[in-house]
Amino acid sequence: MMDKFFSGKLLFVGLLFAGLALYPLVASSYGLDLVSKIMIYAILAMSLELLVGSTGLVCFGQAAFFGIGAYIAVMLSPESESGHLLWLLPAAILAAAVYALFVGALSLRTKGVYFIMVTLAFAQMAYYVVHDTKLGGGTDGIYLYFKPTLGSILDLNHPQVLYFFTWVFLVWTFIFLAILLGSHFGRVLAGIRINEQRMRASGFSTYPYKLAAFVTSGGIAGLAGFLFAVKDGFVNPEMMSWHLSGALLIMIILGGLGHLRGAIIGAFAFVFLQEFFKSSDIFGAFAKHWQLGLGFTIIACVAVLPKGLVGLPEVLRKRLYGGRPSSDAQIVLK
Amino acid sequence: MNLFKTTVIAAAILGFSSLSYAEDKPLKVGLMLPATGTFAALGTAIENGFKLYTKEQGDKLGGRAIEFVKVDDESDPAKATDNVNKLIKGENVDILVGTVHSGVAMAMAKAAKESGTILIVPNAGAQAVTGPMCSPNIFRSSFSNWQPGYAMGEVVAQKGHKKVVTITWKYAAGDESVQGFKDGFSKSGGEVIKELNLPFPNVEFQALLTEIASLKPDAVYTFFAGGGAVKFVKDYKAAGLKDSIPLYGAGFLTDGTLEAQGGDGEGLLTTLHYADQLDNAKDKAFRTAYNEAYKLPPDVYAVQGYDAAQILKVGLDAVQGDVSKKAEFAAAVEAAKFDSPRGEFTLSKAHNPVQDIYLREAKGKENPVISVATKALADPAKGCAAN
Amino acid sequence: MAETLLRGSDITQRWGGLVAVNAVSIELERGSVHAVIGTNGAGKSTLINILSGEFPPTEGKIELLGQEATHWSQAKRARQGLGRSYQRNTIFPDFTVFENCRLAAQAQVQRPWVWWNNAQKCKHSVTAANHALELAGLMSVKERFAGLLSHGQKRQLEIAMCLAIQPKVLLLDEPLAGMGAEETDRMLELLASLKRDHAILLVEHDMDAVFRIADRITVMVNGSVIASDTPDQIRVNADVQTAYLGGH
Amino acid sequence: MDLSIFLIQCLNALQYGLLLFLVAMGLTLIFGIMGVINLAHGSFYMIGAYMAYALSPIVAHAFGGGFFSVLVIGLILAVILGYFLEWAFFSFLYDRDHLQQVLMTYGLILVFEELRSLLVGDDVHGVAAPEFLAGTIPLGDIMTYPVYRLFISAVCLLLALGMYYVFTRTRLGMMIRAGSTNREMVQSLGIDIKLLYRIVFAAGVALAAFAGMISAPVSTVYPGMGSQVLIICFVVVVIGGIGSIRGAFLAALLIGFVDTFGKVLLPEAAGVLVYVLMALILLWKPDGLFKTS
Repeated sequence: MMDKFFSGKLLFVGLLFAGLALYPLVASSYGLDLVSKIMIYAILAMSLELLVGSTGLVCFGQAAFFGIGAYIAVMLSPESESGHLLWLLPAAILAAAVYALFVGALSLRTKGVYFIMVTLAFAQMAYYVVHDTKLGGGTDGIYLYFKPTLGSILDLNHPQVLYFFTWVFLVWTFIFLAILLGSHFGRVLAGIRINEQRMRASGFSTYPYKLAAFVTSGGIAGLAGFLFAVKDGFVNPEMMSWHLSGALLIMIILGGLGHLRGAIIGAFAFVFLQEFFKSSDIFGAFAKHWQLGLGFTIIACVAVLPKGLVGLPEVLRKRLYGGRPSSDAQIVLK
Repeated sequence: MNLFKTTVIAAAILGFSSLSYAEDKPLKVGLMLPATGTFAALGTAIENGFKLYTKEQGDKLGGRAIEFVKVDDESDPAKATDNVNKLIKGENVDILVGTVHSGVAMAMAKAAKESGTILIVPNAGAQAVTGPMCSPNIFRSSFSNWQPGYAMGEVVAQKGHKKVVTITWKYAAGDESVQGFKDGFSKSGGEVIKELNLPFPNVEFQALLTEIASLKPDAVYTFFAGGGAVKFVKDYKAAGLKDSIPLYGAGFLTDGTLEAQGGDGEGLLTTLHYADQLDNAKDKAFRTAYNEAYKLPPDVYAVQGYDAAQILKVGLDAVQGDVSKKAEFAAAVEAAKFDSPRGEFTLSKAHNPVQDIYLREAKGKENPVISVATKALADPAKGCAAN
Repeated sequence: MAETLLRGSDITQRWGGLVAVNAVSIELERGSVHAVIGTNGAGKSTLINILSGEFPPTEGKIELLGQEATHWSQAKRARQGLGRSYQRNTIFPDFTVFENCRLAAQAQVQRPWVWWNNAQKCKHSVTAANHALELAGLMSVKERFAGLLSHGQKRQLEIAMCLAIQPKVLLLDEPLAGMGAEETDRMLELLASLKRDHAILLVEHDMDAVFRIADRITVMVNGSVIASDTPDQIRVNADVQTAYLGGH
Repeated sequence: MDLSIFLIQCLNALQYGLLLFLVAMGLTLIFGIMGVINLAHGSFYMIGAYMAYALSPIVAHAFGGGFFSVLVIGLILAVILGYFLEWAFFSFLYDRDHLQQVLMTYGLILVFEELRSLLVGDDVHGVAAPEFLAGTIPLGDIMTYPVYRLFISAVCLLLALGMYYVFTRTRLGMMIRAGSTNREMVQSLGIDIKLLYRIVFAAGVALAAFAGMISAPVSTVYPGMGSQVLIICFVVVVIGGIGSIRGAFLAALLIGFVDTFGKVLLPEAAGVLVYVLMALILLWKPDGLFKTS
């Protein structure tokens, strides 16, 4: 039973990644763009899932790390030629991770809702620094005129290349986090999420573990920010606003907390729902009021899908085969 | 909607829609305007103005029928690139029109510059759009933030004010407007003694009003729009400053906000490229037509939308609807004189309107013109290679 | 004389003006069960929290295995061989019984930087977990989710998780709370078997059980120790009778 | 800055702080007692403000008008709305993860914002203050101060005292406080916790809407006004210590002062000051200024 369930999940993720890899064969250039964006969001959502779903740290400032990664990518790029990928990418990740180290070191002193708010506060600080100073072009944002290159091997100006570049990082992030969560480190995070007191009593100094998770998460968010900057060639302070941090939380809750694939599913579902309700071909003039449909859908999801979209198969199974009780317990292997 | 359209959508999502439109195919115009959020009303006015003109032209421009595709940009720059790509790549629009928010317009300008799609900006006054980002295929039917500010600088100097305090939100539009004011004002010997700022979109003005009272300047120049403009004018009056320290502003201070200001805006002097009671036939006809079509009085945003369509028509006529002839399109637009409700204007080499800026005085719910503050004012277009 | 594994000397804890624990000294020896009894609010739980390192005492000194440990963190004490259980279960209901113990055992060989190795393959923690489960008699329910266990089994698991870190000292906070007679017997058996290798501090309300198993009993009233002696002596101690047993 | 200007700035700070407290009060109630992170709080505030705008012609037609009759009718409607919302959207969520409630309130924000757009449109509106409060009083040599702002401050103070009284002196307040610390215990005492929560939620919504209504004449009414106050409300509640009326009061005043003097003395950093303040306070006191036990 367990094995079947596990392999089912693995199959799902494998198919998803394979589907994404094949998508460019049929994609329009807009579709390619859209899915590239969603994949970046998915990476970002997974970085948040590491904190929220896996460690139980509800961070309300993930957009800051995302924005820092993006801004560093743009600001370190030379103005009249392409920067080198092997230097810009690590720099973006490192910058985001360093800020995460600073934020984490301080905010992890607090707990619960207070933690949520302190992370928000630090994100707002980063936001106002780029918003109110000329440092990063102010409110209008700044352009990345030349996309980074890797010698002549990789030309990110081609949407397909950029797409696969993003895809590789999506798959890498998923595999990295999946392995990480199964490792010593990941198991400790899981323990901290459920009962930090017990973890300390067992002999784990939980603070460094949480901090390490925070920094890792910040670094991955920085990676996503880098990809976003390269994709759009334009960064703006709104990338760091709390609206994005909030939307990310919504994505992972919608997808299903506690599951890595939930973050990916959530990112796709959230963006697709938006696109769906915004489509004037389907809703005509009412598409202007797309938020109404999105809002009601989210409410409906909360009502019928307590475990998020990840729990959908289970709910369907119950509907179809009657209320066969399923094990209430979470799955150990993610 | 009908089944056909749904199929088209499905095809577009799946990616089979790279059909190219022949000349007899309708001209696809992508409207990227805010439909939700703070600027929603502005987006509607622009769309109305644009459609009024195309309707007057029999729903055809340059010999081609027009099909609109709309995207709500939410005034969110973080989503701007995706939204504009949806129109350029997803819908393969021939023409791009938008938007209100400067940050979003910046992203649109970049995408338009890269793809070569013709972009007409019907509001956003960011200088970069017709500055460093200027491009043969990017046009603006509105203004640059600098323009009304500069004109007001001259006016305030003429009124004999020597020391002025400026107050605005700390964002690009505010900074640029204040810069324009300073250019115009200091050229005539005035001095800006303090520039007050507050974080966008904070509307708690009391502290800064008190600061103004303590500085006792000859006059105050301000740039606010929408809800902030309403509140600022009301607070300024309530603080008793309106009678002791005259307030001048860029026109958005009293445009579409007078009713909400409930009389507190009465008598305010503002500068803008449009005004009520302009003595020109085009404006009268425009107002009547707009009122009939939408049961609403038009505003400056509607005019900008209307003129965006005019610019498009001139360009398309010159190339017989073939949008690939960008050079001819641009040349025709640059050579043209536009008969706008605001009065005649032309486009500069950087494609920003060269236009009269009016001095207006708020009366009741209107901003009737007093005089022309500056004739045929052109934006300096710093950083534009075409300039 | 048996070996003293944990020694607390003159431990005092003040919360503002309130003295929760007043100059308490206690010694735990290998091979003996030392019970601390007292009414609610007598300071037993505070004492156990201080000994295990949840927070430092206002005054006093703690020695663990002969080393000065007053300012050690709780985690460090645990790694050095101090295990504790809680009054309320602190098990991980979403994990299997085995994983509960394995995770606890992992604390002894922390290698968080080895992110590529699956934790289930960690030999040390698997062995230690199995050993602990065996001791606690939970091998039969090893693969069950901890949240689905009976109350008694959950309490046993709580102890098993303490054992998984291979401690030398055990601090047990009311391990018998809420248990039926049969479950209590099993738990006492377990404690008796653990006594040989461990020093055990037992805070417990069940007097019968305490007198059955304890080698030494300390009685606390209002934060102070009023008596500390063998069970037989405590039974006849006049102070204890008036202050505590009499008050029943 | 001479003394008179300094004093006027202090008045500004005080007044702004009280306004913040008014808006944040409903949030601290729902947040502190029910543990619901209510993102839709800003929407309730927005609903209140729009009611002040939209109801006044209707009320004027039916009852001959008056700011206070609008206020009363708006309040009643808000209580009904809150009661209904709790029943329809929250009552089944209490056993679930708290983040589910976040998702729910997020959905509600979107719905309310669009309903507002559908019903009232996207224009900016002003709301007139009642006639007898519309005047100003002179302050210093050239400034005046609007009476209505002083009126708001007075209302805030009264409400603060009233809440304090209800919480510490009445049976309902006792039940509410008990319910916030221990649900099971309250239930075992025979108190209908479901009803209690419904009342608290309705009261929270009513407070937010009331804040919106009463501040509409000074804040004006515009789309997106709800999300603007939301974050600052959370800051107030968190700095003060969740669920603490006293703490929220103090935090609101603190923010009022920091914001007011920040704008004047440190304009470059005005946007970030409040957040620096929050971070510092929480690092110093990780549970806010007044932790409710």
